[in-house]
Order: sequence, then C-alpha cells, then structure tokens
Amino acid sequence: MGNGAKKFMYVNRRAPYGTIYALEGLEVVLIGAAFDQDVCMAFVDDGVFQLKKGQDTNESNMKNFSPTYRALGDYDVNKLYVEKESLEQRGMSEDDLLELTYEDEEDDYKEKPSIRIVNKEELADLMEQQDVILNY
Amino acid sequence: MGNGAKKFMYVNRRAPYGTIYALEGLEVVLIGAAFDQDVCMAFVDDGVFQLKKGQDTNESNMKNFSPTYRALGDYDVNKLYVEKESLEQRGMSEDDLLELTYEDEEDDYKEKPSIRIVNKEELADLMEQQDVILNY
Amino acid sequence: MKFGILVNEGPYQHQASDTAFNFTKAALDKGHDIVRVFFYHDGVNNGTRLTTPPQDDRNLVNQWSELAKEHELDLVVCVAAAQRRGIVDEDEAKRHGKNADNIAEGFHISGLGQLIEMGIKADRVMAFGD
Amino acid sequence: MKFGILVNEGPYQHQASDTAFNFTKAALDKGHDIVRVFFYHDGVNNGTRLTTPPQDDRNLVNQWSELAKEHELDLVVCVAAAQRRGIVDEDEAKRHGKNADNIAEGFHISGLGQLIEMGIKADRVMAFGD
Amino acid sequence: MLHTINKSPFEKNSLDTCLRLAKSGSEILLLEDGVYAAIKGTAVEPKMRQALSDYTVYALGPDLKARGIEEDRLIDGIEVVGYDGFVDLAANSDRVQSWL
Amino acid sequence: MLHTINKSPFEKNSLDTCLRLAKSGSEILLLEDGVYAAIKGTAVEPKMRQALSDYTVYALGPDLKARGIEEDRLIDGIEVVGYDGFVDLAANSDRVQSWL
Repeated sequence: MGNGAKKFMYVNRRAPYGTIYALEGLEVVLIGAAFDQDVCMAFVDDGVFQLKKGQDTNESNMKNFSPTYRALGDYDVNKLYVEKESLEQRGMSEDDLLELTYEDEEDDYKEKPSIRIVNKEELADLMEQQDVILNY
Repeated sequence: MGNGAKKFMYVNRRAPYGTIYALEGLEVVLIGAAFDQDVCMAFVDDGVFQLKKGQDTNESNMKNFSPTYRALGDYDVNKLYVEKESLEQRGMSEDDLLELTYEDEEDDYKEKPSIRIVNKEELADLMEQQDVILNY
Repeated sequence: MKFGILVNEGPYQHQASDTAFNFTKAALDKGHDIVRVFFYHDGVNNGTRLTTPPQDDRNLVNQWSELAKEHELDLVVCVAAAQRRGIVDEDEAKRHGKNADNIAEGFHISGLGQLIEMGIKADRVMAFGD
Repeated sequence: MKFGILVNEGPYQHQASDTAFNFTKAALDKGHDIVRVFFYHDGVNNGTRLTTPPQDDRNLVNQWSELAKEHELDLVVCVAAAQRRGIVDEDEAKRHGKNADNIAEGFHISGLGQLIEMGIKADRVMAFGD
Repeated sequence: MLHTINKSPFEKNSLDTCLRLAKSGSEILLLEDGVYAAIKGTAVEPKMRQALSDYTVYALGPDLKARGIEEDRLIDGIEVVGYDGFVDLAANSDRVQSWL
Repeated sequence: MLHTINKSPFEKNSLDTCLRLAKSGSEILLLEDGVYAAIKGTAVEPKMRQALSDYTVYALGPDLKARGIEEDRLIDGIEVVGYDGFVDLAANSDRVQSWL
C-alpha cells in the first residue's frame, strides 16, 4: 500500500436480494481493490445478513452473489467488521456467517479469518479513522 | 355511482417529496375519479404528512403538489380517512392539516369537510369493506 | 380467477419485478387469468429494450417479454410515469421530439385509466414494489 | 475544497438527485471544485435524454446537462449499472447490438474505477440516495 | 384478508403498521426482506409470537432459501409456502393489502 | 465528523443507527424526509433531546419548508441551514457519513 493511500470504508446496511445495494456495493469493493488503497468493510444492521451462510437463489431466480465474498481475501480485502449489536438483534452469531479467510503475506501466508466481530464503540472508532465512507 | 361500482381504497403511507409515491399516487386517484367507483383515501404513518398545511417548495426546486389535494372534492373524492394514532405519534392534530371540503349534492350542496379522523379500529374495519386496496 | 398485477419498481434495484414475475408465472401455471400487468412509478423501467444484464444473471425485461408472448399478456407502461423517466415508444418519441425510442417487445404505453380498469376487471389486484 | 458527488437513485422516484443537484450548485457557487459526479445504481437513470417531465415540474436531466456545460462538470454514468438498466451511448449500443442509444448531453459512460478515483482525488465524497 | 409484508422488520415500520391495522383472523405473508421477521431468537420474535395468536402467518420459501434461512430457524407456527401457495392465499382471501 | 440522515425516523432505522454509532461531538444534519425528526412533540422527540446533549444537530431549511414545517415547531437547539450551510458543514468536517 502506497504512502498516499486513503482509508476507504464500505458500510453495508442492507439485506441481500430485497434490493441490489449489497451486490452492486460488492462490485465497487472488488474494482476498488485494484487501486491499492487501505480498504475495509463494515456490516451493520441488515447488512449482517449479507454474510449469512447457505444462500440458495435457485427457486427465486435471482443471481446468488454470496460466493463472491469468498474472493475478497484474494483481492486483499481482509478487514470485514461485523457489528456485534446488529448480529445479536437478529438472533445471529459468528457461526451463522460465511467462513472468509485471507493469506497473510506478512506472516508466512498463514490463512487467517477476515471477519472480525466488533462492538458499536469499536466500530465508531474505526469510522473516525476513515478518509472516505461509502454507505450501501 | 353505478350498482356495479367497486370500493377502492388508496392507502398513503409515505411522506411527500422524499419519494414520488405521494404525488403519483394522487395522480391515480384523480384519474380514477372518472371511473365512477366508490373511492376513499387513507392516510397512515408518514402519509399524514402529505396533508400538512403550508408546504412551500420554492427553495428545494421540486413541484409543490399540495394544492392538488384541494381539487379532490370537485372530483367527488371526499372520504379522506386520517389515522389518529399516526397523527399523534407525529405530534400533529387536525389543525395542522389542509382544510379540504366538498359540496354535498345530496344535502343542498352544503360545503362539508372531506377529512375524517379515524382510530385504528375504525380504519381496520374500513379496509375490510374494500374491493381493491392500493398502497403508496 | 382474474388477477391484476401492479409493478412499482424498476428491474434489479428492488426485488419487486422478480416477485411480480414469479407470482404471475405461478398464477398462469395454476390456470388463473392475468387481466393485465401495469407498470407504474419506476416500474416503467422494466419496459426498456436497452438493458444488457450480465450473462450469468436473469434478464428481467426479456423474461416479461417472453411471458407476454407465450400467454398474450397485456403489459402496460403508464404514460405519465414513463415520460418522467424516459421510456418511449415510436409515437411518444414523435410527440416529444425525441430521436430514439426504447420500448421493449410486448410492452405498450397507455394511460393511468388502464390501472383503474384493471382494478375493476380483476378479482384481485396484487401490488409489488418497495 | 474538492467535492466528489455520488448519486444512487434515478430522477423523481427519490429526492436524491434533487438534493445532489442543489448541493453541487451551492458548492460551485461557493467556489469549491467538483471532481466528478458519479451516477451509480438507479442513479444511472439520470442520464437518459428521453425524459419529458410535465411542463410545470423541474427537468432533472436537463438541469444536470446544463450545469455540466456551464461548469465543465464530469458526469459519469457507471457502465455496469447502466447495462442492467438500459442506459447506453453510441459505443455501448454498438457493442451490445442495440438499435438505439439514450444518453443525455454532458453525461458519459465509464467504469466503476472512476468512482474510486473520485474518492482518491476528492477531499470529501458526498453520497445521495435512498 | 391477506396482508403481505416485503420489508425487513429491523429496517422499516411495515410490519408494525400491518400488525396495528390487520384484523384478527387475517392471513399475513412475509416475503422478500420481510421473511427476516420469521426467524427465532431475534428482537422481533416476541412481537411475532403475539401476532401468531391473532393471525395465520406464512413465509415465502424461495425468499427464505435465497437468504440462507433454514426452516428449523423459523418461529414455530409459521408456515412456509411457495409461489403457488402465494397464489392460493391471494385467490382464497377476499382482498389483498400489500404493505409496500 | 458530519453524519447526514435523509430518512423519516418513523419509517426507517437510519436515525437510530446513526445515534448508536456517531461519536459524541459529531455533527448531524437532517435532510429530505429526515427533517421530520426535528419536530417537537413527536414520539421521537425524547430521543432527539438526548441526542442534542451529545451532538450538534442541524436541519435543512428548504426541506423543512417543502414539508410545511415552521421553525417554531422545531425542537430547541436544532439549527436550520440552507444548501450553502450544508456545503460548509461538509467542508468543515473531517469526513462525511451519509446514512442512506
């Protein structure tokens, strides 16, 4: 990451499928990965549903974009902050979420989890450190 | 009204201006008036804000469609039910609303108020009497 | 039974068009009649032939066009809503001095009266939107 | 100061395009720079020249076109979002075998990278949507 | 009378308004993002349990599956239907109100 | 940091989420349907009064006027700004988060 890199946070607050924001938001993140900036994603409110395991759109005829989250690690997008309060309100725990990992080049390419559960205070602090915050 | 007339209820649940549903919903009611059906409107949730007095869109450059509600009486749309609970939650009373009237042909063309404040039970009963309910 | 279908949002941005399509198809499969499919608000954006969604995704406009062809469905795009949003057929293009049109096969532009008429003729009106 | 403007909804259905326009105009009036206006999601629908809103209403597409002309604004419509929704220029029409295009004056179609680049170049990114 | 709700109960007020205005004995169908109201253990579960004593509540199966919600995660008493079941519900009710 | 809210607090959860995640000392601008949160005597007034002890709260004047909300109906302490004031708020904050 260059010294001039900006800190981008993509805040995901919507459920998948009911609206397209989650899918098209993910497209921004993937394209943005090529720009060598300091990128993270936050999953808040219904955004946590985007990471739910076991999505299957066969019967509803929409495109299942859930597998795309697995590609994020390869694009060096490996800071996915999930708000604890949002998970709890929705009766969910970390076990409900996709297992997303990345290889840490600075630690002998060890496979590490990309998802980090944070509480609201931690997330608020993270937001204050950003240069650009985009909300979907 | 013909014997074959259907009962149409237009349910307005959105605030004006933030979205177009209120304006385009009103256009349906005005066109529908030509079809000689039994028409009423319900204002629920943020829909009650549609009837707020004193709307002035000069500085925001949108079209002020608030005066159009005054035309409803001339189109024989004279049953505008406003839910009491929605008004109260929003700190509003009947005094905040446009004064909308119609001339009652069956009562010597006396000018009568079109807006009727109803509570949730009365509104629920009215909904059960409809043939077609359209929600904006 | 006769159903009237109202679609209030454009393709992709909201699931409304998908749900309306799946409902309409299921109703036809069960032998019900579809009086009309009326596209209102941003729903008029379902009626443009200029979309090219990704190959691995469904093509909502084509799905509607094909279903309409197969079952002789009446797909009506509201003229007033269409004018605001730029959905035009040949006549509308001529009337408003536009040098192109974009209406998709099987859709036609007509007035809001068609929505009321649909409400009168149908046993049930099903609305799909945001 | 350099602002980047992101518009996520089409004209009329939501106030987003109005607010974005009023903000952009006010920023220009105060002497700020507008790095780019990027239209994403249904926001791409701001870029069609085929709209004809009622005479007594504002014409959002024209407002953007005129502001762009006056201030040499860079109005970018996202290509992927535009393909899903049927906003095409001459090149896109050719590429996808469409017999018409509908892009409005002053808008051009480009990739999502332009949004990221806008975020990098701008001091503040302002997002307007639903 | 059939009421349909397509909004997440965590994001919008559609479910609350429906539950305030639907008469006892009505059918309620959860679809699209509305199906999230059907999950056990959420902040809206108490509201839904209460609703189940007044209404028959359905959830659209294809929308549950798309969102990865297995049937064993649903509040007891909520019935899962497909699009064909949705059509039947609409046909068998006197009228339909979509709480868009 | 500037937070903007363009949704009605009666319809959507944007205001609640903003108030949960905005750090004390932040600025909050209510615009579009978000301005309804600024009215006195509503069910959300207590929440807004609480917010005013942690944040500076603004409401966009043109959006108040469009909706017929006179300034004497606003909760004390909420400042009204125009589009030019909106631009100043954005320029003077380190970053902006639009709670769309």
